[in-house]
Amino acid sequence: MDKFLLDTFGNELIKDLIIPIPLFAFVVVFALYAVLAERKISAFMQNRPGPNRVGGRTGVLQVVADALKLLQKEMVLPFRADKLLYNVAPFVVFTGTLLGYAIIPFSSIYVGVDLNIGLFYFFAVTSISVIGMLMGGWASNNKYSLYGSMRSVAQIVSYEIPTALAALNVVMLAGTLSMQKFSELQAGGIQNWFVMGGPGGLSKVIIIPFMVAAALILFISTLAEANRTPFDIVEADSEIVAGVHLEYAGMQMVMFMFAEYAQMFAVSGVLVTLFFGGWQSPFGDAIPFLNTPWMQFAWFIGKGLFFVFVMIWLRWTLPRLRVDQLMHLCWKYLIPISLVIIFVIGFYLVV
Amino acid sequence: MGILNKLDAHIEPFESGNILITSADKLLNWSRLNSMWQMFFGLACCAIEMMATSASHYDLDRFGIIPRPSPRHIDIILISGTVTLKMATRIKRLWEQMPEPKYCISMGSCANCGGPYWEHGYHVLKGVDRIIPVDVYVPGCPPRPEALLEGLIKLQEKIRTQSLAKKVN
Amino acid sequence: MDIKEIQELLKSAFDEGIGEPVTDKPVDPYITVETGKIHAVCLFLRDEERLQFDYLSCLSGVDYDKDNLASVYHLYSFALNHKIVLKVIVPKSNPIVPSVYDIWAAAEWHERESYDLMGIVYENHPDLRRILLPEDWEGHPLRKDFKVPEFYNGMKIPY
Amino acid sequence: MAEIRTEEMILNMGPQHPSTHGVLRLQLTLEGEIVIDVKPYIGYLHRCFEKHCEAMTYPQVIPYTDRMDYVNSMSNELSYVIGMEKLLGIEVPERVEYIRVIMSELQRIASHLIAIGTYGNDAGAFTPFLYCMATRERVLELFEITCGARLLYNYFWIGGLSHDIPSNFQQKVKEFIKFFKPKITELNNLLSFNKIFIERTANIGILPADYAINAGACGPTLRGSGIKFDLRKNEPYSIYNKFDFDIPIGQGLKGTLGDCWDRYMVRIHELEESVKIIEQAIDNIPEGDVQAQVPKRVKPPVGEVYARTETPKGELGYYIISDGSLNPFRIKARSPSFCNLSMIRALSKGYMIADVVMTLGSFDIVLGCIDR
Repeated sequence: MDKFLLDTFGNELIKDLIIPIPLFAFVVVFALYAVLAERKISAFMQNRPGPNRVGGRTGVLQVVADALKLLQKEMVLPFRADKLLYNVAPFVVFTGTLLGYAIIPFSSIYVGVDLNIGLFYFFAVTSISVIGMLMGGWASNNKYSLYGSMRSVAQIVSYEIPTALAALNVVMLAGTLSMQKFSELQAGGIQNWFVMGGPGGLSKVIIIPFMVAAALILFISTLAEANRTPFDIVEADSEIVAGVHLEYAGMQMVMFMFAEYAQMFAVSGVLVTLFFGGWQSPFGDAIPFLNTPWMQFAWFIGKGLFFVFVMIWLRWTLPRLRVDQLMHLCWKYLIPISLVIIFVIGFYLVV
Repeated sequence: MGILNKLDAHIEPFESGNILITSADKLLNWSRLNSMWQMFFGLACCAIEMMATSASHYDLDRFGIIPRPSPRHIDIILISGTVTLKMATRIKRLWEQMPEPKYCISMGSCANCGGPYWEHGYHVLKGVDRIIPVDVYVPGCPPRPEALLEGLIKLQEKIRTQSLAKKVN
Repeated sequence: MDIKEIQELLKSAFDEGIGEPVTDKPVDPYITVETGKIHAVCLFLRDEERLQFDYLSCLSGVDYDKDNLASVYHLYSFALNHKIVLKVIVPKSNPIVPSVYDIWAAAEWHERESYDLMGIVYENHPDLRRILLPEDWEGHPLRKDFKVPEFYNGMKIPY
Repeated sequence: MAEIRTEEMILNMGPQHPSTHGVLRLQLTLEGEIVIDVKPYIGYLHRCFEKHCEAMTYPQVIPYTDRMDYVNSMSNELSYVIGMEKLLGIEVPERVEYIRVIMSELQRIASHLIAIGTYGNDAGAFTPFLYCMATRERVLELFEITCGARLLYNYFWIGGLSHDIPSNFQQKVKEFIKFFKPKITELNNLLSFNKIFIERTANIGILPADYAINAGACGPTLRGSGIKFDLRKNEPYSIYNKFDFDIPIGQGLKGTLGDCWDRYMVRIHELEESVKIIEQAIDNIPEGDVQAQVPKRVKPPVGEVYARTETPKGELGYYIISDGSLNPFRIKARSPSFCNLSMIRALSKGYMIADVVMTLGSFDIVLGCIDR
C-alpha cells in the first residue's frame, strides 16, 4: 500500500498524511458503535430490548443522538480546578490510546507504520493515557476523581508487567518485535498460530498449554489495562461514583469514553496479532480466496471484535474486584505464572 | 450549553426562525430528546418505581435513557420522592452541578406538593418546585411505571418545541 | 419470668426507686423506675443470672403528660425468652436521664433520636447530637406544644 | 530531609451516591484506601411519621406505615394492625390470617429480591439486579390483582383486610411459585457462588454474635451471625405456628461466621423458606369473612402495647400509646434498619472503601424506615 500511494501521489509527505486517515475513521466509528454494541448486548443479556426508538428497531442512530446531545452540553469547570490540566487531560488520554493504533497491522498491505520495535512502542505509548488520567483526576479538585486516578496509576503500572511478560513468549519464539512480522510468521492455518505454539515441528506440542496460558494472561491483563470489569475499579460507580471522569461534562467526558472503547479494540488487536494469527486466515492457503489482502481486513477486524465482545460479555456478568485483590491477582498469580511460562519457553528454545 | 452559549455571545438574537434555524432546531432537539441521560439517584418510595421502570420489564433504555452516577453527565434529574428540608439544599446543589441544557421531572405527589405529608410534615418541603424549576409533574403515590413513561414522553414533547430562536431571547 | 418475680428481684436488690408493676390489660406490663436508679437497674437486669436481659428492643421518648416526659425501655432476653418494660418519668423542666449506651450499644442511636425529637437529655452519652433533624433546628417536634416554624433556612415550611 | 506531612482524607459519601441505598450520608475518614472511621449521618428522609400519627385517626395511620419501609409495605402494615388488634382485643377470622401470612411472605420475597439485586449492583454486577427486578415484577402482579397497587397497598386493615382476594389468586400464586423456584438456582449460579463475589464478601464486615445482640441487630443481619432467632418461630404471631419452616442462619461457609456473605446467604435461604410457607398456606385458605367486627370509629381503651413482627429487614416494632381518644397519643416505630445501620461504624473500621459499600449493602437498609 505504501508503494501504491507513493506511486500515485509521488510525494512522501502526502503518503504519510493519507495513511492514518482510515485509522482515525475506524477508531471513531468503532468507539461510537462499541457503545451501542455494549448497550445492545447488555440489553440482550438482561432480557430487555435496549435502545430502539431512533434508527429503527436496532437503534443504530442512538449513538448519533448521544453524540449530538453531548456536543450541546455546557462545558463545566469545577470550582478551583486546575484549568490547564483539566482541559488537556481528556486529549492526552485519547491521544495515548490512538497512538497505539499506529502499529496495529490490519492486513498484509495496511499498517500505520511497520516499526521494527512495534510491540515495544505499543506498550510505551499506551502508558501515556495513565498520565492523562492522573492529570484529569488531580485537576478536577474532587476526591473521588483523585481516588480514581490513583487507582488507575497503580493498576495500569502493575498490569504492564504481566502484559509484557506474556507477550515476551511470542517475541522469543518469533525473534522479532515487528507486528507485521508476527502476523507473517503465523501463515499456514490455525495450527501455526502462536497460541498453538507457532510454526514448528511436532515437538511444539509441549509448549501448547503454556502458550494458551500466556494468551489468557495477556487477555486478563489487557482487560485491566482497558479498565474493563472485573477490573474497572478506576470508575467503579458503586464506590467512587465515576472515578476520573466524574467532573467532566459533555465532549470531554466523551473523550474518556472513546479512549476506553478504542483501547478495547487496540488491546484485542495486539492479542490477535500475537497469539491468534493476526490477519491470517485460519485455513491458511488451503482456501486462497480467504487469504487475499482485503479478506485479511475482515479476518483481523472479526477476530478483534470477537475479543471485544468477550470483554463486553464479561462486564455484564462479573462483579468487580477490590483494589487490593486486583494487586494480589497481578503480583501473586499473573507475574509468577508468566515467569514460569517464559522459563519453559526459553528452555524449549534452547533444547 | 456548549454551542448555544457561544451563540448567545456572538449572534444577535433571532427574531423568528428561518429555514436554517428550524432545521438545526429539529436536529438538535431530536438528539436531546432521544438521549436523556438520567441521574442514578433516588429519594424515597418513588425511587423503587423508578428502578422498576428502568429495569428489564419496562426498560427506559429503549428511549435512550441510561442512568449515570455523576451530575455532570446527565440531562434530566428525576426527583423521585419526598424532599425534606435537610435534603433540599443538596438537591439544589445537584441541580446547579448539572450542565445545561437540563430538565427536571418531579415524580410523585411528595415531590409535586408534599403529598401525604403536606399538613403535618414539619420537615418536608412542600413541593420541589420551591427550590428548583420543574418541567414535568408526574402525579401518583407512587406513580406507576407507565405514568413515569408518560411523563418522559411529555418531556420529549416539550423539548421538541424548543428552539434556538426562542432560547436566545 | 413473670413481671411480678422480676419486680421482687429488683426490690430485693434495690431498696427504693422501683415502682409497682402495672399489669392491667390492654397494657404491656411495665415497672416505673426512679430517674437516678435507671442505669444501675439496667445493669442489674442485664447481668443478673436469672434475668439476662441482653437485648434492648426499643427505647422511646414519650411526652407523658402536662409536666413530664418519659423514657421507655423495652427489654428482651434471648437466653430466657422473657420481656419487660421500664419507664422513667422526668419533669419537662429538667429532662435529664442517665444514658444506658454502655450497657446496650443499641441505645446510642435510640437515645440520640429521643433527644432529637423529644428533648430528653441523656447524661454521659458520648455523642448526643441531633440525629434526624438538621443541626441548626430549633425545638423538639414530638412534644405536644411544638409549633412548626414558618421558615427554615429561607425555605417556607407550611403548605 | 524535610518531614513529609501526611493527613487523613475525609470523604463524603452521599447523600447522593449510587451505593448508599437512598439518601444516607457517610463521612469516611481515610488513610489511602483504608477506612479509619465512619460517621453516618441520617435524617435526609425524615418525613415526620410519628408526628403524623398523632394527628391521624387509627385507621388513617396505615398508609403512613406503608411509606415507612417502602419495599415491604405489607409487613409494615401487619405489624401495626397486630398491635392495634392487641390493643382493641379483636380476634380476626382465620381466612384473614391465612391471607396475611401469604401476603407477607410474598412481600418478603419481593423485598429480599431487591436486597439481593442491589447487593450485586454494589459489588459491580449489574445484571443480577435486573434479573431480580424482573422476577419481582411477578410478585407485584399478584399484589396488583389483589389490591390494585404495586408498591403501597393499604391492604391490611384493623380487624381484617380491605377486601377479599380475587378468585384466581390461588392459581396465580401457584404459577408464580413454579416460576420462581428455578430463579433461586439461577441467582445462585449467577452471583452467590461467583468466585469474585465470594472474594468481595467473605471475611468482610464480620459481626460477632455478642456484639450483634448488644447493638440490637435484627433480622437476617442477626441470623447471619449464627443466632437462631426469628420472631415467627420464637414469638409466633398471626398463625405462623401452624407452618413448618426452618430458620436459616449463617454458617461461615466461605469465611468467618457473621461476614457479609453469610448475611447475604441467609436472605437466599429465606426465599426458599418463604416459598415453603406459601405452599403450605395457599391450599388451606378457609372460607369466611375478611373483616372482623370492628366499630366504625376505632376508639381503643387507654393503654399501651408494643407489637413486633419479623419483617424482611428484621424486628419491626410499634409502640402504640392510646389515651382513649380517636387519635393515637404516641406511636413510636422501632425500625430494624435503624438498629442495623447503627453498627456500621464498628463494622467497617480497618476495611477498605469498597468493603464499606459491601457491609452497608449487606444490612439491606431502607432509608424510609431509618428516618421515618
